[in-house]
Amino acid sequence: MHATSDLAHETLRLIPLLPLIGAALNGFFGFHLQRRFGERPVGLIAVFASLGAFAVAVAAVARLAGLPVDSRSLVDHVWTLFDVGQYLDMGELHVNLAFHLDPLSAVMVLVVTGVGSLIHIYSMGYMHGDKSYWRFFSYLNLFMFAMLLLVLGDNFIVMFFGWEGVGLCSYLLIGFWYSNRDYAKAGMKAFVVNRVGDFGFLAGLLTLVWGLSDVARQPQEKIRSAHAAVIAAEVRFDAHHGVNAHVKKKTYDAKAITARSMPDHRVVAGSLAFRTLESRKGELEILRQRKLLGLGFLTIVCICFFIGACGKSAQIPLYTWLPDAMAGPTPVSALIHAATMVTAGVYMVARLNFLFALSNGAMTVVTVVGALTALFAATIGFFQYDIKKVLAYSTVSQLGFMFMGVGSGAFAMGIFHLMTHAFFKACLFLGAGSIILGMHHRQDMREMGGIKKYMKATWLTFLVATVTIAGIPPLAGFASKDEILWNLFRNANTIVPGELIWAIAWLTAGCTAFYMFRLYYMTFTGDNRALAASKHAEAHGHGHDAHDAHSDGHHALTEIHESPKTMTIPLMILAGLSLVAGFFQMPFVTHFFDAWMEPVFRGTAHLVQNHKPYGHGIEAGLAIASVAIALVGILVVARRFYKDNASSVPARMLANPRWAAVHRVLHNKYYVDEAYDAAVVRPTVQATEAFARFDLRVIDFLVNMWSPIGRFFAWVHGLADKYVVDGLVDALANGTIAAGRKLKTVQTGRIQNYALGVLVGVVALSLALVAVL
Amino acid sequence: MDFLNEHLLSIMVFAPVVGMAVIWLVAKSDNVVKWIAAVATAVPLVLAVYLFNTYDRKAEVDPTLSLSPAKIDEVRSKNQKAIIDYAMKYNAWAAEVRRRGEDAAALRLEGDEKGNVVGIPAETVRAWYQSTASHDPAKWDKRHGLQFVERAVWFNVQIAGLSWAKFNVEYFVGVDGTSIAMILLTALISFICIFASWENIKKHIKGYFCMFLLLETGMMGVFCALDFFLFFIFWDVMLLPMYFLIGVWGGPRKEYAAIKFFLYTFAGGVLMLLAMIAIYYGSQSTSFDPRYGQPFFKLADGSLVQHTFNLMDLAYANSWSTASLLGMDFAKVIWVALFIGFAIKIPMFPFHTWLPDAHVEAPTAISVILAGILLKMGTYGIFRMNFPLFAEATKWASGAMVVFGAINILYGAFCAMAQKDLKKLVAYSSISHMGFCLLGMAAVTPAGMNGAMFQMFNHGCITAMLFLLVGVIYDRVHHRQIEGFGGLASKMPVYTAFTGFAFFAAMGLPGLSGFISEALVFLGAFQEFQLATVLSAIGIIITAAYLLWTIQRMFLGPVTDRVLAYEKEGHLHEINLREVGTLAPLAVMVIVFGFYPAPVLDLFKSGMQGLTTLVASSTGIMPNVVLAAVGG
Amino acid sequence: MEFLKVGLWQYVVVSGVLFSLGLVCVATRKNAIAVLMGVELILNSANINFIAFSHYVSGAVGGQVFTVFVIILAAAEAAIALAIVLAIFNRFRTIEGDVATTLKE
Amino acid sequence: MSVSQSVSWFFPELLLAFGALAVLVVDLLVTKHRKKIAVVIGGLFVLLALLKSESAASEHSGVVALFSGMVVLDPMAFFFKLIFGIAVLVTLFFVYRSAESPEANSGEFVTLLVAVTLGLFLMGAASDMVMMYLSLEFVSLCSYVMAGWSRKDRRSTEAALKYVIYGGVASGVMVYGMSLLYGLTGKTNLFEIRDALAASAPSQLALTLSVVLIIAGIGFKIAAVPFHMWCPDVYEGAPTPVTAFFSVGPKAAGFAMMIRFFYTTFVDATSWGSGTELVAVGGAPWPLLVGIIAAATMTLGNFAAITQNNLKRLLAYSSIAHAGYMLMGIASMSRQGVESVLFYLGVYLFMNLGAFLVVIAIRDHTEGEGIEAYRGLSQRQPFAAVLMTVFLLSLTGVPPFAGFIGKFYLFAAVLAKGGFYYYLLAIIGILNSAVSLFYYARIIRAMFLEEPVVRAPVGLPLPYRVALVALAVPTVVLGIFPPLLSDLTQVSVGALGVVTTGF
Repeated sequence: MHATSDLAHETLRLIPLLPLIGAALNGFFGFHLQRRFGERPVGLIAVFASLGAFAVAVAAVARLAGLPVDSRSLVDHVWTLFDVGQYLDMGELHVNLAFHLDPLSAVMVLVVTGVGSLIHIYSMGYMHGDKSYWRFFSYLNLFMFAMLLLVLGDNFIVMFFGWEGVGLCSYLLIGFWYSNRDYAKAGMKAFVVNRVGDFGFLAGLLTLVWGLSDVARQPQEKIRSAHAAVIAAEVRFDAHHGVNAHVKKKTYDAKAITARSMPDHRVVAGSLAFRTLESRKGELEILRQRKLLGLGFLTIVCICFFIGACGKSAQIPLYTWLPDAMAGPTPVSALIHAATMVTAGVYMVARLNFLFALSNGAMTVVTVVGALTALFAATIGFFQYDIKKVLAYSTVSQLGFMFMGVGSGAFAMGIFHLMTHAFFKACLFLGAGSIILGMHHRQDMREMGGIKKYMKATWLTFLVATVTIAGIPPLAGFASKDEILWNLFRNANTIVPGELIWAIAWLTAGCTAFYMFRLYYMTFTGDNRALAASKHAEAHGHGHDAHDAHSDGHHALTEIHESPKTMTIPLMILAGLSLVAGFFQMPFVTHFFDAWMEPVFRGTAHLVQNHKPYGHGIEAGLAIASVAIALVGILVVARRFYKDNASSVPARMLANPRWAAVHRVLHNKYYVDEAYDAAVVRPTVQATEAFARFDLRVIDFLVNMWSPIGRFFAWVHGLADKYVVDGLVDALANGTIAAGRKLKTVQTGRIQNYALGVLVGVVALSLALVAVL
Repeated sequence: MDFLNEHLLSIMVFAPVVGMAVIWLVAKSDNVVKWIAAVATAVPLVLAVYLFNTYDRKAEVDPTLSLSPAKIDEVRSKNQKAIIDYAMKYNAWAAEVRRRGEDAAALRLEGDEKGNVVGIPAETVRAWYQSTASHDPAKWDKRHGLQFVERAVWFNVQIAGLSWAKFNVEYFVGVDGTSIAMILLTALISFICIFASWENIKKHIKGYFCMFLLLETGMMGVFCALDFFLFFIFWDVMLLPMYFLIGVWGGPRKEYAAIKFFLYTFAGGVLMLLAMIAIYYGSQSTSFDPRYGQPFFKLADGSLVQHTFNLMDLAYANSWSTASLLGMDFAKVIWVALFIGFAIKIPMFPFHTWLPDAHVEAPTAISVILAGILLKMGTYGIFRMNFPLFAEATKWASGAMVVFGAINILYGAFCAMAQKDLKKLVAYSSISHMGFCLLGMAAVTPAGMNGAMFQMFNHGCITAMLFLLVGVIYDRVHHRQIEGFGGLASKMPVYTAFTGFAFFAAMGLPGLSGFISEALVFLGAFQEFQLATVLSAIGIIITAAYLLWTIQRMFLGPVTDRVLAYEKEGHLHEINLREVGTLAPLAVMVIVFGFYPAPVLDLFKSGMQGLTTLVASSTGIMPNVVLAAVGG
Repeated sequence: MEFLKVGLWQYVVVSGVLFSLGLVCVATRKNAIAVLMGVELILNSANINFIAFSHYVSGAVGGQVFTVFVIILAAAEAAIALAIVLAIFNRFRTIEGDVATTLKE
Repeated sequence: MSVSQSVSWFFPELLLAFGALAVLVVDLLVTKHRKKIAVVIGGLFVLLALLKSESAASEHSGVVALFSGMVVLDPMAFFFKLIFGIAVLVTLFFVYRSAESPEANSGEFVTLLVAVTLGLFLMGAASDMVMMYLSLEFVSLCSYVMAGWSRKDRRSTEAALKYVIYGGVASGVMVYGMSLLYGLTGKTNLFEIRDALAASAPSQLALTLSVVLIIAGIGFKIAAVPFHMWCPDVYEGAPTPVTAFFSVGPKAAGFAMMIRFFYTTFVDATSWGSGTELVAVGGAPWPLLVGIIAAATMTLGNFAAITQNNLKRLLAYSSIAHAGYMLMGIASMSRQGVESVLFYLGVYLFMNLGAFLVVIAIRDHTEGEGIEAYRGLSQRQPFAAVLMTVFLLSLTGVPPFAGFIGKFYLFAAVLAKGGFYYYLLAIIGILNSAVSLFYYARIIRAMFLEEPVVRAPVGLPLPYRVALVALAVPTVVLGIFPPLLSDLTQVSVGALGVVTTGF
């Protein structure tokens, strides 16, 4: 439907291009720049590349917003990537390198460039003094480029460019300090696990294209009638339900729509552009009715895509890489592993809403996996000591929320949570980075405490973000989370009852408040333990240096200082955004975000059935419930940690063996890594070795065996040569000599038997000859 | 310039061998030898780039000219039934004359003038000629996707007593898009490899470069030849220099590797030879001449012949005279024979074991040539022979091809992961990647075939980089054991960057050219073979795993004591300018074609169009445009 | 008494038997001279054939001419063969131990 | 044609006969250290005979039967004369240069060589069983003596003994076969026999038996299995120049005889000119027999060659194998088959003599015939090593050398025939040529890949170089432009079988 009203907007390509130029400049010349002119030009190139992209993006979004609601779509076609088979009806494929800006990608672009720019600025402070400063900014810009490809991509292929590109940058940045073997391994793990997800993405894409090209061979009339049926359903829905009352109602003439929006399937058959795919309602409808492996065809497709999303967005079962990814510099964790890249999966599901909405099965899978991941990761977050690990599990958990949102059909709300999460989680991570820098690269919370006193700005912004994530109104976290909870509760999309999933999500919200405030208390309140320990050590001389083992050989901590302005200003901006972003879409108050997104998800509105007859009273009740459980979580922590924040875990709890066991399991992350290692990694390695052995010992052996076989034949013949041929001749010679010596003429040789055979044969032949003559 | 345009391909093919002659006869000092070799390879490179630029990508291909023979027969027979009736009458008369013992040769000559006597009105003959004019087999040109054609009768041996049944071979070279991609690759990699051998080859320098140039002529010839016999000659010409290049300048087990390579390839060649002869005698033109009472092919000099080696004739103007061979389907038997011949070169499981040995023992530049070009000949051969000549058999065998493709991908990847020797790892990765070509072409969908061709090109660039990089580190420390390194990134950052780049390219990272081809292959293959394609797609996980694991072990982590020792001994200097110079062009191509593959993909269009139409029409799917054109 | 009447087939049988004997001789004798004698037998069996066929089948003298040539050539061959045998005898007589195995590899 | 008329066409042969005597006389006249003049004179006569044959061949275009059909003068006979002439001239060159050559009696040896040339000329032209037998024996008798020439060398004497014994038996058996054929048809002239066979089909059993026996005789000359047993020993034992000659001259003559015998006797005359497939006469299953022999010959030859370390012996077995390939062409019973055999013989002449020339050169210098003498030859004598490689690769059948084209023609002829039996034959042939790669490659490997035992360079006198190049040039050129030879072979085959009776 939107396909007809696309506007060309050639500046779109600048958005990814600017960071790419920045990355190239720093990549090729950064080393020399840094050596000759210091860090500043390097950092500035990167920051301006990013800011430039942000500026262009803002301009583009402004243009987009200026368009009528129904034609908010800007397209920039750069060139054709591939275009094969246009001379045949079957299997044609036309893919462009093209960018597409619509309300959905507009949100993403703004988040990516905006938050990204802040983090670039922050990094100038954070990475100060690193000898590979240039490399860091080059990678960071490259990441921006890839992420922008991902969100701006007009089709699957361009999206996949970005999809893999961000994976690559994630790999490079996690292993940024590559001389640490564990860091390098974490990068590799991230990439390989993501590849598993990519496999899912690819499988989904292949299945979808297969199905579409197969359907395209169906008679036109069939597709046409299916298309008309869908349009009719849309019109019926809008006429009768009109849930989004704030959207201006339109009157539809079903026939006119059918005539107008029915795409010529020959023209678009091979296009992988989202816009065109979305407009192929007839084909999709036919596909929806198909079965594959006993499941709905589109269910399979969507689940495959969702596997890809799981990989990128760290959902069960592919989440294990994200906590390890905290090996990278903290701005990286903020940008890639909290605000942007990991949300790509959510973005993809939202982008493919026209597919997911067609399959309740897939929606259920998305929601359930999201719910389980949210709870699972939140519980792991309870007892982690590394400040970044806690935040990492928190991210996994929050991503689960987003998936619950998009899975329950509230695509816009999932994206809204994505946005708010980007603000507060980036703030949290950057705050953590500030603390880590202040604590001279200490990350263990057991060494922290009392930072409130030393780092005012950090403390304040961190507190705001913590409250936000805990879901206290009217902050952004509350707004987005409550919208998701409400949509979960009333949704009828999923096969699993929405209320049950709501319960899980509600529980998770409590858990979130718990572990976040545990973190807050352990870090900011009380006295600083590392400082105390080093003072203690100083007092007792050098003998106790070994005691300082857990600080990883750092020098003793003598002072904690606030971070420079380049770091605190971004923190403040993000905290501010956390405070206000909720008002884009505050329950009962504003619906701006929903309205903005409406054109994107309009096509699926009639499919998404989150319309259980619950009234506003229940909605309010649920909101109160979610705030209540957050408060409970906070109170529990406050009771435990406010005074005694030194002990990582309440001693009383460990005293109880049952609680101790729980603690052990949670602290060890349910032993999932170990299980994977045993179940997947080691068998794979063993399999590869088995293959190599097979190659060497079987295949190559078979090949080499030909040589002995040949030689054997030769040897046999050699024997024949020696004993039969030469034997004959030698016998002759011998016989002659013997005759010469003894003048005896009669000697029979050993080849008599052979000769007898000849004799018999010849006589028989002679007689036969006589007979016939 | 006209001369250049008319003989471009010949100059390209024979420039290296001229260089070889000059080296052999003239060059005295090693440096002169090297520079002559560089010039001799630069000439084809310049011409290849010229070719790449001037090739008319927009040339219209006449869809009717790439019809399957069966279809042509069908259409023809409708219009020309009458002519054939006349011709049969003529034949009967001719047989009668022959029985009476008159000289057969004279009879045929008379037949020319006596057309009317035996009852064929002259007008009919003229009309018939006009009807065949649109399909004049003597002209293969742009309408068939061919450009820069050079065609002459090489030899036309008369078989005694049968003045028109000739044994003919043509010097027929020409290019379509596929060939150009391969030619460009060959020229570039050969040129690069001269410089990759610059300092590494220390003994018998003259012999080395002579063999190298001879090899290049063979490779160029294979990609240009459009006559099967010519193709075969060039194919086998490569064998010998390769044998020596591995056997003389190779590593410790060079004899074993060289002999293994030689025997494998020769065995493949022998199969191809048999198939080639069978094809020759099985060929039967779809053009029919009542004067001769037999179908004929037309040679470049206009003489008519019964059989031909001309690949274009065989593909587009031919219907096999034999339906069966020893009770089996003729096309299928020959298809399999040809396929095995080519599969050895690819190399396809289970004919692959020569590859790791040959690679490990060969000097760097030769490994590069092997992986970058020679392997492509297998797939190129399948495109050039199996597909157009036996379209139906191709369809019949595509299932098996897919299975082998999937096995190649997975098997190669698994084996690569377990390798301890870096070069062997790269060799196995080649096996894995060539599986994509098989997979793509087997699907016989436009996407799959384009993908397979593009994969040939891309893998050529990428794997060349990989082998060059292996050579760089080997030149420094004289071993290639992955375990022997660790933390190299701190000591050789630029080398690390290049290796990382090449590895990611091999992984098929989007934005690098390998991705486009792999994606096309997957998209194309999945249309036809879902399970095998999905299984193959698992290969991308394994590939990432083993390549990253290798990076991890060699480059990342703390610097190991051994590497420190190398550094102390002064071996571990950073990659030098010459080496960067060999890698950079390839890297640039990988990036450019990763984002902007059109220049190469457009090349394939003209050639691919005919091929796909042919295969598709043989399976009963007749594109409407074609049907309209032939009036069917 | 019919079989006593000498006809073609008697000649052929004689020649066949002679040929067989010649072959046996060639095959079983170790002595070169004996082998040569076997060859003579074979040649003569052919001669008998030629003459018999010349008379009974052809009627022309072709076969008889052939026979004359065979006889002449047999003599020439025998001369050369004997010379070689002599040479070998001369050569090896002086050598003790294993003989004439030089060519065995 | 009357005898006197016939004599006028018979000048080449007469020249050779005279030449043999002249050499003998000159040898008696000159002093001991100028014996080599005999070689030159012999060579001159052979050359003259060749030129004379050429002019005779160009004088008449068709086919001439001489001496009441004893011999024919046709293009094929001329083709073979060319081959024999070149082979003998090259052998004379070997004799002139080789350290191994029979110095002391070179005059007599050259006499023999010239005489044997006469025998070969007759073999190539014989069209009567009498002449077939006579010429074959002529060649054989001379060969026995040549094989045993080095009387001081026990190997040589031993070789002569083996040769004479096997040769005697084989020719005896052949004569017996001929007598049977005579009995069946009453004729000795091949053309007459053909007509007789066409007129009334004789007993198949008897005909087959006679064919088998005649094949034994001819098979002995071309060393086809199972009549090959003399071959390796004689090749190894005889002086190398003689071996080189044996591997080409008598072998080619044997093929000439075989072609003429089978393709005139058992093929319908009219079908030769008709432009259709050849039509069989008489019904003897000779293509099958020859095909089986071909398969056995090449298989045995190749497999036996694998284990050989002595190069002369190796080449002996390889020449057996090559005979097998060529027999394949004869078995195909088609014009193309014959033509391919002729082509192959022409190519084989150059490549095999070339290989032998290298062996002689190396032997002269290193006294070694074993493969170890060739180790590292590329460093000791690169020129010889490169050319040896050319010859060996051509023998293997690798493009672009002439051997490839030759083999290609052979296989093409067989495959063109079609049918299970011929496909099988072709596949056996192809597999065999793959096997042959093993031992040829072994020599190449020794020359190029292995380190020499002795490092000293090996000298190669200029005449050797010239001769090697002279042999290598056709080996390469015919590979690139085969019509140079195939035009000739085509003409040669064209007139085969055309002569009818009534001389």
